[in-house]
Formats: sequence, structure tokens, C-alpha cells
Amino acid sequence: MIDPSVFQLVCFYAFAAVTVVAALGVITLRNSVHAVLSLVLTFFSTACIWLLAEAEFLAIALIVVYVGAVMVLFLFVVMMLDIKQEHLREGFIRYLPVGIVVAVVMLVEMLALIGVRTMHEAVMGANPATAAGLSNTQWLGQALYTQFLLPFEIAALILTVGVVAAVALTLRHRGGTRHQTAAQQVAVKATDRVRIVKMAAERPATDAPAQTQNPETKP
Amino acid sequence: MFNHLLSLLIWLPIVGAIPVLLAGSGRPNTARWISLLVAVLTFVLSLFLLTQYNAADSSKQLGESYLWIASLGVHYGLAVDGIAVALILLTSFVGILVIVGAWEVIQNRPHQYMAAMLVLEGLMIGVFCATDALLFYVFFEAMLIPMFILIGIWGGPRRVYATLKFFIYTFLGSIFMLVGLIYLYLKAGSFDLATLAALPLSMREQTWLFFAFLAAFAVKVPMVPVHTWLPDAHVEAPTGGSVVLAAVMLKIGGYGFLRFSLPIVPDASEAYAWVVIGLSLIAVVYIGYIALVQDDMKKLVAYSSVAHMGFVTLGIFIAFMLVRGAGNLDATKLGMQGAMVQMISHGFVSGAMFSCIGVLYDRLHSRQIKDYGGVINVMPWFGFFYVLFAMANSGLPGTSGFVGEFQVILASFQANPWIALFAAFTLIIGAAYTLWMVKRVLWGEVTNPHVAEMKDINGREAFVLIAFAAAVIALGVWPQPLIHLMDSSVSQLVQQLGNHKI
Amino acid sequence: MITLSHFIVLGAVLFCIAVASLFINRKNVIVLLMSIELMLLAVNINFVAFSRFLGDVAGQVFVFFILTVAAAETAIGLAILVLLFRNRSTINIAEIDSMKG
Amino acid sequence: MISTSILLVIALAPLLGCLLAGFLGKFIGRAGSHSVTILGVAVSCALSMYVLYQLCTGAVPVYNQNIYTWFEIGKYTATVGFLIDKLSAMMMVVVTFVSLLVHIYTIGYMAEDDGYQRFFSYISLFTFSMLMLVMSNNFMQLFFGWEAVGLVSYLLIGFWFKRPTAIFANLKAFLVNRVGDFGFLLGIAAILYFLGTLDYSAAFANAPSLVGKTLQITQNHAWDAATVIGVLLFIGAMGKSAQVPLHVWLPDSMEGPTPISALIHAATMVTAGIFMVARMSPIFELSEGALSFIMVIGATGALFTGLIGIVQNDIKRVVAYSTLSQLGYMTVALGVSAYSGAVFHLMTHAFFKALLFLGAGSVIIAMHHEQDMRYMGGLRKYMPVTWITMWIGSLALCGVPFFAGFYSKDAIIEAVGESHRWGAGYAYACVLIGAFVTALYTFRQMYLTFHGKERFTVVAGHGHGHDAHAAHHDAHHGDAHHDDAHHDDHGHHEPGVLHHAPKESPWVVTLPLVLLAIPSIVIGAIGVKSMLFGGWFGEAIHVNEANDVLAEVGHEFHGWAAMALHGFLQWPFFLVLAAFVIQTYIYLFNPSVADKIKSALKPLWTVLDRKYWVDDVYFALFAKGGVKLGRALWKGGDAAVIDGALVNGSASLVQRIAGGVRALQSGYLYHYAFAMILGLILLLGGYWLVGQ
Repeated sequence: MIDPSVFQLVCFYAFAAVTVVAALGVITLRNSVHAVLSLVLTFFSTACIWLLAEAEFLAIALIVVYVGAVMVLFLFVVMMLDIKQEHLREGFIRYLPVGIVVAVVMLVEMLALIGVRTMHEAVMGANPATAAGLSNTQWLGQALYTQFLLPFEIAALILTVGVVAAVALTLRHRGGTRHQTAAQQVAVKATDRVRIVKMAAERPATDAPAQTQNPETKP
Repeated sequence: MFNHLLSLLIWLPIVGAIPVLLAGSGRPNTARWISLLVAVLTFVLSLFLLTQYNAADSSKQLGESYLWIASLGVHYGLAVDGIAVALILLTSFVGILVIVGAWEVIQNRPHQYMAAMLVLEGLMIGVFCATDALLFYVFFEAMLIPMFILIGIWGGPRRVYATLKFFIYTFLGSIFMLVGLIYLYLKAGSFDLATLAALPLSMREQTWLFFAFLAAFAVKVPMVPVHTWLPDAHVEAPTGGSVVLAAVMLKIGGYGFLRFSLPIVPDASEAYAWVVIGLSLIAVVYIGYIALVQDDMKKLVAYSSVAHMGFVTLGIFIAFMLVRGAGNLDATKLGMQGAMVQMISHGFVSGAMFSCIGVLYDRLHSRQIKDYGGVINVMPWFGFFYVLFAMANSGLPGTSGFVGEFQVILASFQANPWIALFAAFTLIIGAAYTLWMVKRVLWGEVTNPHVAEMKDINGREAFVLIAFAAAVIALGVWPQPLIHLMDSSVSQLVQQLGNHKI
Repeated sequence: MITLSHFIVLGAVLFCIAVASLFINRKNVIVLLMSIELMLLAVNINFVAFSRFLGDVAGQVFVFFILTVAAAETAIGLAILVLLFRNRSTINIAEIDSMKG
Repeated sequence: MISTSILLVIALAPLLGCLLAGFLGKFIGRAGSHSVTILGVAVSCALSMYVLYQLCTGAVPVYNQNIYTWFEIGKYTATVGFLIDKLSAMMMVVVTFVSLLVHIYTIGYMAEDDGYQRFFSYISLFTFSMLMLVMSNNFMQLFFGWEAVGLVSYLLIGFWFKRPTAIFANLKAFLVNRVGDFGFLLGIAAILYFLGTLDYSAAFANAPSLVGKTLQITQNHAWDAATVIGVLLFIGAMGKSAQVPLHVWLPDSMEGPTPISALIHAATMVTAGIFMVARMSPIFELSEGALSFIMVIGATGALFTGLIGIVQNDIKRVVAYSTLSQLGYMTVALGVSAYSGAVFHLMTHAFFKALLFLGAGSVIIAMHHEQDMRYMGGLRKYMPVTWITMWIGSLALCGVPFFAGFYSKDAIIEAVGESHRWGAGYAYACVLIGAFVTALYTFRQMYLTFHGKERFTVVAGHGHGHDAHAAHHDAHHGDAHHDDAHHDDHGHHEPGVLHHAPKESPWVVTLPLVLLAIPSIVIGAIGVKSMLFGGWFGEAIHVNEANDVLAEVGHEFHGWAAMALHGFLQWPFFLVLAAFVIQTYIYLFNPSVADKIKSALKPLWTVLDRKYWVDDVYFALFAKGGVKLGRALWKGGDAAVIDGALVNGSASLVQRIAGGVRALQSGYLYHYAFAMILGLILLLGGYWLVGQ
């Protein structure tokens, strides 16, 4: 019988390896569609890791919402746009060493700073949700709908705004389409349509101005 | 209503600006009449304030206080003493006149102009009422916005340069004050001015705070050498903007010295009084010479404002030499009262001078002195007012311009005859630049054919000038009521000066 | 035995991969957007881990919010991308320098 | 007890007249304007005489009350109030009487002027201001009156505001006066400092405390308090009473209409300085230094300004320089502590100098506003009243015994002779020679104007009607400053060509002449006993026993007739006589001698004609120099340093730095991203290093 903690560790390493490999795939794959698919894999394996951390709700949400909705959106866009990949790959090799150096330096710095060694002793304790007699979802839900209600509502609003903004940005009015505006049609007045002009029945006499211009001619 | 008289005075014009704005550009006359009504109501209220105020009582009166920002302990605290009452009266008085003065002169978006004026008026009254340093600061800064708009929209050709200069100059100064206030807050845990006045501070702290306050108020007054925004702002501002700027806004600098520098950092103020006194005397002499050679009327009057405000700062800071050096409390009061009367008087005189220049500008669209000459031939009534105000500007006894200068000179002689000598130099140089301008504008033959076509002042302009003239002469002939109004408050202030903080 | 540092290291590695992507895929906006997703994911891993180890629900709540905001951001980012492509027929960032001072 | 309301009426009646004529001038018309103003001044004059009468008969005590408090700050108060003793009452009578006559005279003189109402308004305002000055019981109100008369003087000199010379002269007058007022104000401040009050009676009562007090000027240098106060106050008097070196404004002030020259620049305003010093005698008595200063200044003025009068050709300017000279006499008298003598001369001078000015004005009317004496001559047969009255005034001016001027002037000369003050010898020489000089220019003026050959021609039927001529009045009042060429565009096509024969002026002009001629003869004899030697002024004038030179002179006084008879045997009379003989010979019998003397003494003549170059120096130094300095400060200080280097300099510095930083903003998204990451790495590295 394998010790559950060892099993967990094995699982963690397996998922972590998949995650990292998939992430590398995201940034290196030539074809954007492949890259997106690779990203999906990254998310998926991350969700598994979260399950190991007993964050079930978020893990499922990541898969359902992110992989199911957002990544599909990515796929749509990538497929919809006719992108010439060649240009975009320029400088890939040239900047690869720089990228690796920067990433490694940063990784070393971060790990050193965070103090990975000290956290090594922090072993996973009892699940706080279970300790409270709740499922993870309940635990999270209670916090969300009580303590974090306002931010939660605001988050909802942000999503709505995001949707509206996305639509508004991409909406295109094509010129030349014909349509009726009922409101304008109803609000029309008679004077807008017919103009009545008053005119004299006869043309005025034309010799009058000549006299006023030349007063000297008068005796 | 009586419990909230000060709030009412502040917010009536600000809220009154809303219907004015709503009237829109489509109904300019409605906007004008509403704003006039609001301005008159404010003035009536300020007169009512005068009746409610007890001049014999030196404490701050008609107070209101509500918690405003709880986490910082900031209060919406209002109260007035005699000095504030006098300045509020000046503000609301000038408020009416600028509205009337702009009546048909401003054709471009008159409703917005009037609204900006009303908001400005309310904010300035707020500055005079505030007893909380942060509230003071908020009004002090908010005031810049309507003025910025007034100059920026209705100003002359170089208005963008002038507004930026004006804004950045004043803002730069007041940032230092904000830093000082924050320091004081951290130290005292309160923004209440009375608390800050009682706060013991070391000399080192006081010195830093003194120069922080000096930076803010010296720009506002303005004192040499941070005065150069004023001529540019005046030249580009519309007439009403100039009037308010000169008549009221500059006074806030002097008022700030009284409310902040003197009570909060008295020892540093004493130690560095020579700086301010020196700069004030430089303002009188140096700026006098500069005013002499200006070609632009508004610039000339703007420079003369700097010189006259030199008397305000001189009168305030001479106090230390007198009260601590000579121990002469009465002479201190004399100087301080002189500074106060000079503030009020300069409000009338400079406002009137700018109104006069506005009258000329509306007709000829030029402020250059050389474009005029012989104006008296075609505008005799205007000439009367112009000479009157010019005389007031050069400090003729019987006009308000004399009273403050007289008192400050008398007081400064008590401190040091040399200071009085330089201050009295204004008698000569002030008359020189003002009357030389009068000579070139008013007297002589008409040389410019456009001048010959100028019409004398109309009823509306006459109303403005008569109101100013009445104030100038009344204050010059009998200043005692004003002095009595401020007497107990000034005594209180002088008493405070004697208390060392270290 | 899974410790906190496991999660932290994973997060850091993911983050650095995303950073490297900024360098090597500097012209492809789509990949850049995906890199941002990776970075957010790295952050989220940290949040989840800390939440679990400290027993504080706030960490998971924040992950929830980050997911929400990231979703909105992606939607708008992609909309902008579409718009960009529609107007310029390219998503090559090297051709876009309107922000040049 | 003098009633307060009477005093208020005296002061305010002219002000009321001024306001009515000024603001309602169009409405009440010309006649209305002169009626109300004359009525106002007449009321003032009558009541002033009544007050003087009351004081003289001893029926009432000296009046000293405050009307209202101007300001009250702690122990310092300034009030508005009246101090009416014999000194101020006498001044009130002189002021209102001369003013009344000038008002009447103006009806004739200004008859054709457009600014008729305005003129009446101004002179009434002047009367009010002058009354406030002399009636004051404190320094603040004195300063008010002091400056207010200066204002009216400014307005009146520039009355014909279209004339460039007039508006130059009025600015000059105001500014020179302001220089004096500068000292005066400091003097008042010094009084408040040392005596702690602005009230006359309190200050004078406290004056002895000044002895021994000093004013710290520098660390180890102190000045005597009384001397400082005295000199500062006298600087004010130098401005107002046109003493050397602040005398330059007075001759130029002749640009104003002649009635003004009579009222303001001869009879009343310019004597305010004399009045002030006499009023402050308790303070001046404390300082030998200040009095010596006054004496030397006065003596210099008495002689040297008189000399300039000899070379003047403008009839008004001769009188103006004689005024300067006579003011010098009064000042000398003050300087030797003969305050009563100064005030007495002030009074007699007011009458005969007003007479001379109004007479000159009458001549000017007759000559159609020609003021150059070289184009006059022989006028006596055309205008006998003017001629006779002018002679009376001239004789009074020269100090011929029995005329008013004799008593006052002779007393001054003798008093100076008696004085032992530092500089008294110089002063005595100046006043003696001054008497000779006075006679020289006076007789020259009389001969040139009224005697000898007619040097003008009358061209009748020129088609230049009187009405048309009148229409030009504003512009073409004769102008001596720029001499003859200036007259040409004024309707006189040639100098000395008239379109009508000169004729005697109307009664409104001659009546004041006659009324002034009477006191010019008799007032000296009437007043000499009491005012000079009788201590008539009482407490108003204070003289230390040791300084009382008039008392010395008074020992030999045996009545006015005896004094006059004695005067015939004195040096001053001989000098006048000599001058009379010389001038009679030159101008009546051998006019060519004048030109010969002139060319023989060309350098001297030039010095006098250029007025010792004082005006030129002042103009170059203060007017031009001030403007130059101002421009330098403006361009150099404000524009270059503050605005250029500091304000706009910091703006352009920011701009320059921003221009450099701007290059970093490539616009490429990835550059920004790189920068961010680089920053992040550095930040992390920094933390790491610090953590180590």
C-alpha cells in the first residue's frame, strides 16, 4: 500500500511536469492553434494540482469557465483571423537565449527571495473547510456571499462591462444599409414637408432705384 | 438658518451657480438675472452676518462644526472673527459688482462665466470661514479652479500661458503648505487651527513650517520675487477676473499669514520677520520702479498691487519687532490694523482700477497706454472716477488708500525709522506711476481717432464705479467702523504673538 | 509530502516561462495574451496554495475574482485584437508604434 | 464759546458748493454754478470773520474739540477736529476772503471757458481743503488738508488738460509736493513715536520731553529727536511752500488759469508750509539745528529765486518768482524764531500778491491772452484801475513804507539782523540784497507792462471775431514755457498783434482788485502793533525767551507811523530807491540799456534764464533716470532673472529633460514590457541583496 502522502507527491510531480511542458509548448509552438491547445492543457493540469490542494470548486471552475469559455474564445479568434505566422516568428531564435537568461535569473531571484527552503517545512495541514464541517464550495460560497458580497457584485459588473465593451468594440456599422426610424417618422410636422412662400402677384417696378441713385438729375 | 449662517454664505453662491448654468447659453438674460439675484442675496446675508457678529467679543463666532473625514479627524469647521467678517463683506460686495460689470460685456457663454464667478465667490468666503486647516486648504485650492477657467476661457490672447503660470505658481506654493499641514497633523493629531496654535513646536520645526507657509502665502499675496504670475494673469484675465483676483484673492495670502504663520509658528516668524519685511520693502521700491515703465495699463495696476500688498505683509510682520522687541502692544495693533485696512482698501481701489481699465478696454480693445490720450475730452464722467481711483491708488488722504499706508508707516517708524523711510517712498513712486498713467491716458489732446468715438460710461458702468467710489471715500473719511469691527480680533492676535512656543 | 514550496516553485516556474515568452514571442500579440494568462495562472496557484496552507478563505476568493477579471480582460483584449487586425490587417506589434513619444 | 456748528458750516459750505457745481453743473448752468459756490464761500468768509471778531474781542476762549474719531487703536487715536485760535482764525479769514474775491474775479476771467462749472467746483473744493488744513487740531487732519490742497492744485494746474505743458506741470507739481509730503509723513510718524499722540495740544504740551531724546540712526550714531522731527516736518513745508530745492514746481504751475495762480500759488496754499511751521513752533523751538536749516533754506530761496525773476518776460512768471522769493522771506522769519513776523508777512503777502496776480490776469484778458511783457507797454491809459491797483500791490511788495508789505518785510529783515543763530549773517545778507532784487523785477514788470511805448499793434477788421476767438480759449491761453513760437497756433498769428484795442476789464474783475488794494495798503499799519509785537497770537505761537528776536525789534517800536517814517532812513528803503532809479532810467528813458546789460552779462543771464539748471538736472536725474532705472529693473530683474531664468527657465529645463526621456518612448509594446521586467528583476535583486 502506498502512503497517500507519497501518492499525492507523485501525482503532484506528474501534473506539475505536464503543466510546465504544456506551458513551454504555449510559448514555443509555431502554430497558434497548437499553442492555444497547449494552453488548454496547462490549465487542465493546473486544475488537477488545485484538486490536490483540495480547492475543488476553483479547479472545476477553471476547467468549466476558463477552458470551456475563454480558451474557446481564443481559439475562435485565432482561427478567424488570417494570421501569417512567418512574420511573427521573426527573432524567435535571436531572443531565445535572452529569454532563457532572464527567466532563469528571475526564477533564481524569486525562489531565493521567497525562501523556498523555509517553506519546505510547511506541510499541508487539515483541510480548513472540512475542519469547519463544510465542503470546499460551501466554505468559499459563505465567504463570497457574506464578507465579500460587494466585491462579488462588482466583479459581476466588471464581467458585464467586459461583455458590453467587447461587443461595442467589435461592432461595425456598415454604410449604405437602409433602415427606418419610427420615432422620426412619428415626430414629423407639416412645416417640415411643405413650405408656403408669399409672393407678390406682380413684379415691382424697376425704374424706382434709378431715381434715388441720381438725385442731381432732378431740378 | 441663523445657526448655519456661514454655511449658507458659502453654499448659497455655489448652489446658486447651478440654476445659472441650467439657464444655459440660450437664455443669457435669465442667467444674468439669476446670478445677480444670488450675488445680491449673498451680500444681504453678509450684511446680516455683520449684524449678528459681536465686535466686542474677541473669540471666534457663529461657529459650526461637523465631522467630515472621520478617519483623519477632519472637521467641517466654520467660524469667523472680525477680520474674516470684514473680508467676507468685501468678497460679497465685489461679487455683485463683477456680475454687474460683466453684464453685457461677456457675450461668449455668459451663463458659464457668471456661474464660475459665483462658485469662486462661495469658495473665497469658505476660505475666510474655515477653522480647520484641511478645510481651509481645500477651499484655498478649489478656488484656483474657477479662476483658472475664467482666465482660460474668457482671457486674452496669451491666456494659456497666463493660466498655466498662475496655476502652477500658486499650486507649487501651496504644496509646501500641504506638507506642513500633514506634518502638523501627525504631530497634533488634528487639523483644527486652534489646536495647532496651541501646539508646542521646536525652533527647527517652526522654521521649516514657517517657510512652507511662506511659500504658499507669499505666492498668493504675492511678494517679490514670486510675483511674476500676477501681471501676466491680470493682463490676460477678463475684467471681472482681474477685479476678483486683485480685490479678494490676493487678500487670502495676507489672511493666511494671520491664520497660519503668526499663531502656529510665532517664534520662527519672529526670527525670520526680517526676510518678509525686507521683501515687503523691496516690493514697495523695486516694484514701484517697474510699475513706472509699464506700457500696459493692466500690468501697471497689477504691479502697483504688488507694491500695495507689500504694506500688508509689512504691517503684519512688523508686529514682531514691536511686540517682542519694543513690547509696544498698541503699536503692534496699529501696524496690524493698518495691514488689514490696507487689504480691504486695496480690494476696493484695485477692483475699481481694473473696472476702469475694463471700461476703456470694452471701447477700444486695447490696454496699451499709448493708444489712449485725451480720454477726458470724450468721457468726462469716466475721467472723474478714474482720477478719483488713481488718487486713491497713490494714497491720497480722504480715500481708503491712505488709511492703511498711514497706519503701517506710523507703526513701522516705531520699530525702525529706516523701514518707515523705505515704506514712505511709496508716496512718491506710487504717485509717479499712477499719475503718469493718468496723464498719458486721460489728459491731453485726442490723438487716436478711435478715442474720439468713445462714449462716456453707461448706467451699468456708472453703478459699478459709483459703488466702488462710495466705498473708497467712506473708508477714507471714516475708517473707525471697520477698525472697530476688527479691533478685538486683532488684539487677540497680538496677544497671541507674545506667547513663545519654545 | 506536498509542501508549500512545491506550489510556490511551480508558480515561479510558470511565471518565468511566461516572462521568457515576452522576449521570444515579442511580435505575436496572441501569444503575448496567452502569456498573460499564464502569469495569472501562476499567481492563482500561489493564492490557492497559501489559502490552503494558511486556512484562509480569502486566498480562494481572490482567485475567483482574478479569474473573473481575467476573463473580462481576455474578452476585451481579444476584441481589441480583432479591431486591430480589421484596421491594420496585421497583428505584428513591430508595426505599431503610435505611442512613440 | 465758539459754536461747533458754525465751524462745521465754515468748513462744509464750500464743499457743498463744490459738489453742487461739480455734479450738477450741467443742470444748474453757469450762473447757478457760480452763485452756489460764491454763496458757499461768502458764508464761510462771513462766519470766519465773525469767529475772528469773537476771538479778538476776547469774548470766547480758544476752541479745541474733536468732531469724530477717525481711528482708535489702543492708545493711538486719530480724530477729526478743530483748533480755532487767533492764528487759525486769521488764516481762515485770509483764505476765505481771497477765495471769495477770486470766485468773483473768475466770473469775468473764465467767462468764455468751457470748463466754467468745473473751475468753480475746483476752487470751492480748494477752499474746503485749505480750511480743513488750517482749522485742524491734529496732524492726521493736517496731512489730509495738506494733500487735498495738493490734489486741487494738481487738478487746477492741469485745468486746460489739452495743453501738453499744463499736464506736464501738474504732474511735476504733484510729484515734487509728494517728495515734501514724504518727509512730512515721516515727521508725523516721528512725532507719534516720540510724543505718542497726533493731537496738537497734547503733542505741544508734551514737547519739552523731547529734549535729550535721540533717534538711533545706526549702531553708534544718534540724532537729536527735535531736530529730526523739525527737519522732516520742514521738508514737507519745503514741498508745499516751494522752498529751494523743491521750488521747481511753482513757476511751472503758472500753466493754470490766473485766478488759481492768485489763490493757490500765491496767497494761500503755498503758505501752508509757513503756517504749519508757525503752528508747530513749540516743537521747532526745541531745535537750533532745525531752525538754522530752515533759515538757510529760506534765505537762499529769498535771494536766488528773486534773481531769476529779473530775466523773465512772462508777466505771470515774474510774479511767480517773486512769490518764491517772498516765501523765502517768510521762511527766514521762521528760521529766526520770528513766527509772528512770518505769519504777518504771510497775511500781507496774501493780499498784495493776490492783487498782483489778479492784476496780471486783468492785463492778460486785455491782451487777449498774451502774457509776454515784451509785447505790452503803455497799457496804463487803457486800463487805469488795473494800473493803479497794480502799483499799489507793487509798492507793497517792495516794502515801501506805509504799505502793508513794509511792516511785515521790514520787521523780518530787522529780526534777521538781530538773530545770532548759526547762518544768520548769510541770511541777513540774502534778505537785504533780496529787497533790492525784489524792487528790480517789480519795477521792471510795471514799466514793461504799463509804461513806455506800446509794443503791440492793433489790426482791426481782421475777420477773426471775438466769438470765434473765444472758442479757442481752451487751447490758446498764453504759454510762456515754450515761448513765443507756441503762441502762433493759438490764434495770434504774430506776437504783439491784437485784433481789438486793449480795454479795461469788467467790474467783476476790477472789483476784487480794488477790494484787495485796500488791505494791501492798510492791513500792515493795522496789524503791526498787535500781531508783530503785541503777542496777539497768544498761546498759538510759542517762542523761547532767548530766541525772541521780534521782542528785540519791538523795543524800538513806537507806533505804525513812527515805524514807517523810520523806515525811510533804513537800508531796505535805500535799496528799493536805488532799484527804482535804475529801472526808471532803463525802461522809461533809455530802453536800449537793458539789452546792453544783457549782452554784457551774458553768462550770468544764461544762468538765470536756465534757472541754475535745477529743472534740467531734476528732469534728467529723477524723471529720465527713474524711467531708465525702472526699465532696467523690469527687463533685468523681472523679465530676465525671475521670469526668464527661474520661471520659464525651470519650464524649459523640464522640457529639455522630457525631450531626452522622450527618446525612450519607442512606442513598441515589447520595449515597455522589457523595461517592466528589467525593473522587476532589479527590484527583486535589490531586495535579495538587502536581505543578505
